[in-house]
Amino acid sequence: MTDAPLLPLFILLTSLLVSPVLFALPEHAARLRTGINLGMATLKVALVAWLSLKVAQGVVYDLRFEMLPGLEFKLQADPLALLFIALSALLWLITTVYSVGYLERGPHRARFFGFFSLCVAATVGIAMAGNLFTFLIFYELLTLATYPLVIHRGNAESLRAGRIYLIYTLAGGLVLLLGTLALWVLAGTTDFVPGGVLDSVAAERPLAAQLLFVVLIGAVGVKAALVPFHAWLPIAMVAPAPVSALLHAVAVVKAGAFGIMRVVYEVFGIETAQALGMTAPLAALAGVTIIYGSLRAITQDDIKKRLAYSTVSQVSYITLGVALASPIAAVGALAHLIHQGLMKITMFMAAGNLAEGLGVKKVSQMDGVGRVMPGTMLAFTLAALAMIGLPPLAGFVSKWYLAQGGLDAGATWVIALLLGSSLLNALYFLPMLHRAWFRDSAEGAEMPGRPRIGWMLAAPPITTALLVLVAGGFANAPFSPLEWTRFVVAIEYQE
Amino acid sequence: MTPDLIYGLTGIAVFAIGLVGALCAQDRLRRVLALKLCSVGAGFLLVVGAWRTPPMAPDPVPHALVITGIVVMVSATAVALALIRRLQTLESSDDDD
Amino acid sequence: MMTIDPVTLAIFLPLFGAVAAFVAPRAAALIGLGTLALTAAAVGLLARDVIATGAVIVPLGGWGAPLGIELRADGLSVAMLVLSVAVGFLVSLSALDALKGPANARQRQYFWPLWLLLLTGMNGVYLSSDIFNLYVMIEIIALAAVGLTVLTGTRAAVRAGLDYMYASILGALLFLMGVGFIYLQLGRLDFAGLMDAEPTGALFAAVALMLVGLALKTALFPLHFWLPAAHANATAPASALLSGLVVKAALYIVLRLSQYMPFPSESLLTLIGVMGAGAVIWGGIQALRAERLKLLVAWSTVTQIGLIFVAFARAGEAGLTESWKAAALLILAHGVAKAAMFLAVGRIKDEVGHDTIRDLDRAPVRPTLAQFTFALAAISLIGLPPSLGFIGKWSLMEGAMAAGYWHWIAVTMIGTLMSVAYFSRVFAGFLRFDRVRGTVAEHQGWAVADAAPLALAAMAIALGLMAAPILNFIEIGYPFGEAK
Amino acid sequence: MNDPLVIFDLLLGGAIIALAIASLTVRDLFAAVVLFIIFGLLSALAWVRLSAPDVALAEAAIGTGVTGALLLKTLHHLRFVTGTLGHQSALSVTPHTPVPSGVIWANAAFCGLITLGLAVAFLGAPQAGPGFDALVSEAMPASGVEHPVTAILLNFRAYDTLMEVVVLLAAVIAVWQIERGLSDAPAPVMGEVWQGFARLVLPAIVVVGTYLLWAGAEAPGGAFQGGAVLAAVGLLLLLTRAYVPRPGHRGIARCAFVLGTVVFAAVALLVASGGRVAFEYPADHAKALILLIEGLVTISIAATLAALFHGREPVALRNKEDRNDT
Repeated sequence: MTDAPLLPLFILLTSLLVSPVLFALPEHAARLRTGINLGMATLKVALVAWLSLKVAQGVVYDLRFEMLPGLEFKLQADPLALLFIALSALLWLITTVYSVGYLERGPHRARFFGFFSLCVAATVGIAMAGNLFTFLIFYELLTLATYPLVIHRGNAESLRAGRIYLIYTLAGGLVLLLGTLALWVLAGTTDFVPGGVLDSVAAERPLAAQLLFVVLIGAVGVKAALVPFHAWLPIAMVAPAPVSALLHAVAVVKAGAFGIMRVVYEVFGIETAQALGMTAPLAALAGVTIIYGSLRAITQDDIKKRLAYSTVSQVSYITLGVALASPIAAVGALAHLIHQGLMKITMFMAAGNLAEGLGVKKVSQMDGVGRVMPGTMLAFTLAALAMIGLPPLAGFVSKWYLAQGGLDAGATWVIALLLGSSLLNALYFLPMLHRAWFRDSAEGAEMPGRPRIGWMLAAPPITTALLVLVAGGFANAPFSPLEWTRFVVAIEYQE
Repeated sequence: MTPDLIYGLTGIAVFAIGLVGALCAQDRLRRVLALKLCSVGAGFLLVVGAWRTPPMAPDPVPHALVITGIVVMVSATAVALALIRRLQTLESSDDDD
Repeated sequence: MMTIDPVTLAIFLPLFGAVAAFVAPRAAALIGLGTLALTAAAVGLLARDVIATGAVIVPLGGWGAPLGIELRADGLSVAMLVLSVAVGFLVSLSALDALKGPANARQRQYFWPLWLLLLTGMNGVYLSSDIFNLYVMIEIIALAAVGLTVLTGTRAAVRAGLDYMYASILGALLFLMGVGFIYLQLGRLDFAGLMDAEPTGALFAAVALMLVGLALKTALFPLHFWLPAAHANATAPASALLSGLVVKAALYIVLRLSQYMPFPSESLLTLIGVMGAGAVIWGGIQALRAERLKLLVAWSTVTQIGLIFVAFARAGEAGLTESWKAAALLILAHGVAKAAMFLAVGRIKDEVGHDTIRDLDRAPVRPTLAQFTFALAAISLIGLPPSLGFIGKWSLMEGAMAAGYWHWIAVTMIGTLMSVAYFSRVFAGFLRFDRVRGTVAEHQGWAVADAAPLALAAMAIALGLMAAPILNFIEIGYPFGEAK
Repeated sequence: MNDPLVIFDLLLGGAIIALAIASLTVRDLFAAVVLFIIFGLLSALAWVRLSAPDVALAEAAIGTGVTGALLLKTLHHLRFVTGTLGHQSALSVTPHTPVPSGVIWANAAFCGLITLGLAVAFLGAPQAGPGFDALVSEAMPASGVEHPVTAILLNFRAYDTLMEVVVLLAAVIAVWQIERGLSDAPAPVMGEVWQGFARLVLPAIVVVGTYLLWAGAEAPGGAFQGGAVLAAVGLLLLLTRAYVPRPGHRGIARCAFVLGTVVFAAVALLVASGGRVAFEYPADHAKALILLIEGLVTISIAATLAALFHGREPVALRNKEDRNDT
């Protein structure tokens, strides 16, 4: 029935196989490296597009490989996976362009791009994992591949950050291993099945099932930066801008959020999770994280740290949407997975441009930057407004569905939470916009006449900003994130 | 009181003495001696196991094993002693690492 | 016309190779590599036979057990043979480079005969089914291994070699004493004779003696005192062989005994586990404190051996039949990964000129590929997916969880975290750049010599994907007695 | 009738234990080695009492004789290196840090417990229990030799014996690799009188050794004992400087070391044909093959043991570095 059954594997290999090649390339072979990078990234986008078409037509992809008796390495391309794959493939392409520009003369480029593709491979693997065992494999791979990127600068500060990152994420991975084992022992399978695999276990041993829920959510919650496991994210901001952009806006934290979805929807099943009484506490935790992240963001002067705390807050929208156990909220959560990625990557790339072009790394230095770098700042502004939730931008769409979902689930506090959060978003983003556009630079002499950034740095944030606009404005078009999301939710809620 | 009992216990005692020596001896040479005592103790055990009340002939297999054990032990002893000699030479010369 | 079965050849080929390499020192390297290739072919044939017909038994001299000695090849023993031959071959390749030059002529001359004798001994252990024969074999291994330990001839190496020798002799003698008790009780020495024995006091003494002896040989905490110095001071290929292969021979015997002996009480198992846990924690602490890279790697061997004993210990009354598989996987995984790691460290030391962890980042030379190899090996040793180490750890924890032994799971997890901690010390040294004096060129220090360790490290990772066939393979011929 | 023998056994056992303790506790190392040699001889005597004359011979010749010679040589070397050769007594000659007596007592108590456990286990084991007796006597006619121990060593369990010869080979390779350069310590040289005596005795020893080897087929004796006695010849040759190893002899020496292993292993493989496995000697040729193996193995054993005693590989003294062992 499938004309190319190995398609998911090819998508994985486009970045997995290219990584050793990139490692082996000599440092000075920049053109070849760029060519391979961009070629593979483009190929991946094309393959993902093809795969999306096929999946939309109802083709089922399922690749299995037995690793231990009964325990399979399993790749699948279900609609939920595709949502995440499409996001990472597209943003990989854009970020690759950005990274090439960013690291033009930096050291260790072979290493950087090698690990960079490995990260994308891991992200794609996480998306396509057909069971928790496979998910675990790629989850650990992601940790390992991001570590050298976090400490790319190779100084004491980044090494410290790297150590903290490694401790958090590997501890999370170990707990995930424990949870996967427990799932395997309890349920006899680790497969992701819509509706979950733990019905009978939950009925017979509710305590064990609850414990398992806590363990699994805790494990993936580390990468999703759920409070109290969030501390690594702001510290990891010492990484170069493209790393912060792709990995800490998209790959790593989204892998965590995606893991929460898989666990809630396809390990436990939303009904079982609800019956175990675990969704409400999760929603509460998400709410706390949303507010806490925003509050901390307000006081940060470092632009990237402010963005990082904003990420802590925003990613928990996804968790919230999942935990509300309402199909409408789920649509919001899934859409936010995409939207938040687009918005946050824009902002990180813009922040990177400010640092590269003007040496501006702190909010207090942002006075008047809008006039010096209008394109970058326009993109930043658009993304920030979308974050706050201004219609018809992407952020508004997800917040709207979340609020609807809250009403649907009878959790009216969600409305208050969203309003409060939007207010806080405004509180930490608007001053930045104000400084950038409406203030004159205090010490004009510091601003160089023309910032030295090439098109490879300038274009990516503008592109993603446009996508933010399109995703919001054309939310109801076919193949838009929102439409796809509805498709996914129909499956997860088995409607 | 049969010989196998007497010598069996003798062997175990010798083995134990060797064990104490191997654990506690401070002199390198004496430690080798202690290990050799252990091996004799183990030999006793096998020879005693082979013993049958006369006029029955003893079981020859353990005898062969003990002979093998003796040869193996002399080889190991020779290597240990060579190491001791070499180490002493190195430690006595000042200009080595 | 001679028709010699591959079982016999797997032992005799390296023996003849050793003799030839000793008699003709100038051609030693060539003889060594040729011997390994031939032995590999014999092992390949044997693997084919075992897959086709199950366990293969060769009654040497035609007498058959219990009077004669039988060689027995089943899945597990062939897996160990493949490990020793494959790892041995790659280590030999890198020895060509590590021991090149006129300064190393003497080391080169003795490396090959000793290493081939070592291979003879190890293959003999894996194919033996007679406990006294095992004693002789472990002595061959001990003498050859000590010879390899002191190959460099430095004072530290000789001192470590002497301690190793004492430990080896004592361990072998304890084992021999155990053999004596088994003879006293059962009157026979073959594995088949041990199978249906009733547990008695003499057998308990025998098992206890043999276990302690083997624990000493394999350096189980607290009998590990000799290992770190011995493995850290040997030359790189020798360290790789010692850490990757030699300690496995004693572990393998423990594995066999646990399969075939009426296993002693639960309390003895728990004691083994506690010792293993002690090794995991104490070895971890020492690895965290180690100043030299080779010493760190050697301490990591102590922890890994402890982990393997934890796998034995989680057997319990119910889980015994499965626990040996987890232990076997861990043994294979550690063999491959540790050999790769020691070779990589040797390469790093060659390029950088020292192996002081604190100063690794100060050198402008970065042997990237060797560092990468080290990292891959570390992934398997930490037990991160999809490496074979991960599969082994998974099997261990799965069994422990199913049996409800949460304490062993806790030990495993603590060990994992500690290994992350001590290996990340090394990674920091690889990746830090702000203290370098002079300019750094990223791709420095690549050499053909990196190929062998890299191949080993890649094997350590990739074998995890083949865990299912490996598990099927090592089960061939188990349990004992179903042989043809 | 048994009583005098029991008393003898008790006395002998007690003496053995006392000598074992004494050899570890006496302060003078030379005395310790001598006590150890007496201990070994008495153990051999005990084994004769236990109707194990082959074992007793091996223990006396190899376990005690060769080992004792090795120990004395090493002691001489250590005393030379530490410059204490002229001292009256050989107190401990290797450096060490003192171990607290508490540790020693704890260890001793631990070993005492082990001993108690082993003794209990021993007493609980079946006396004159099962063994190989019946199997051996059944298989003896097919073995090609008349003496059971020889049949086991060279036929039933010939594989073990081959590996034992390999252990010897491994030892000599390891020793050659460990000790390098020329000796700093002159080998102990015998006095004039002894040299003369040695020359007279040598042929006699050769005869005895060869006899032991030959006798192994029917009566106690065999390759190892014969080899040990022949090795004594080598020792005397070395000690009297009648033979001084030279670098040029290395090739021959290597061949002599491996001769036994090679022939033994080659025969084992060569007989494997027509459905026979390795070591399965054809019944007609079994005795001839066993004698061939024994003879050549004896030569190897003698050469190897003598080389183990001599220690280092003979190398040419080219420059100063060689002398400094680098």
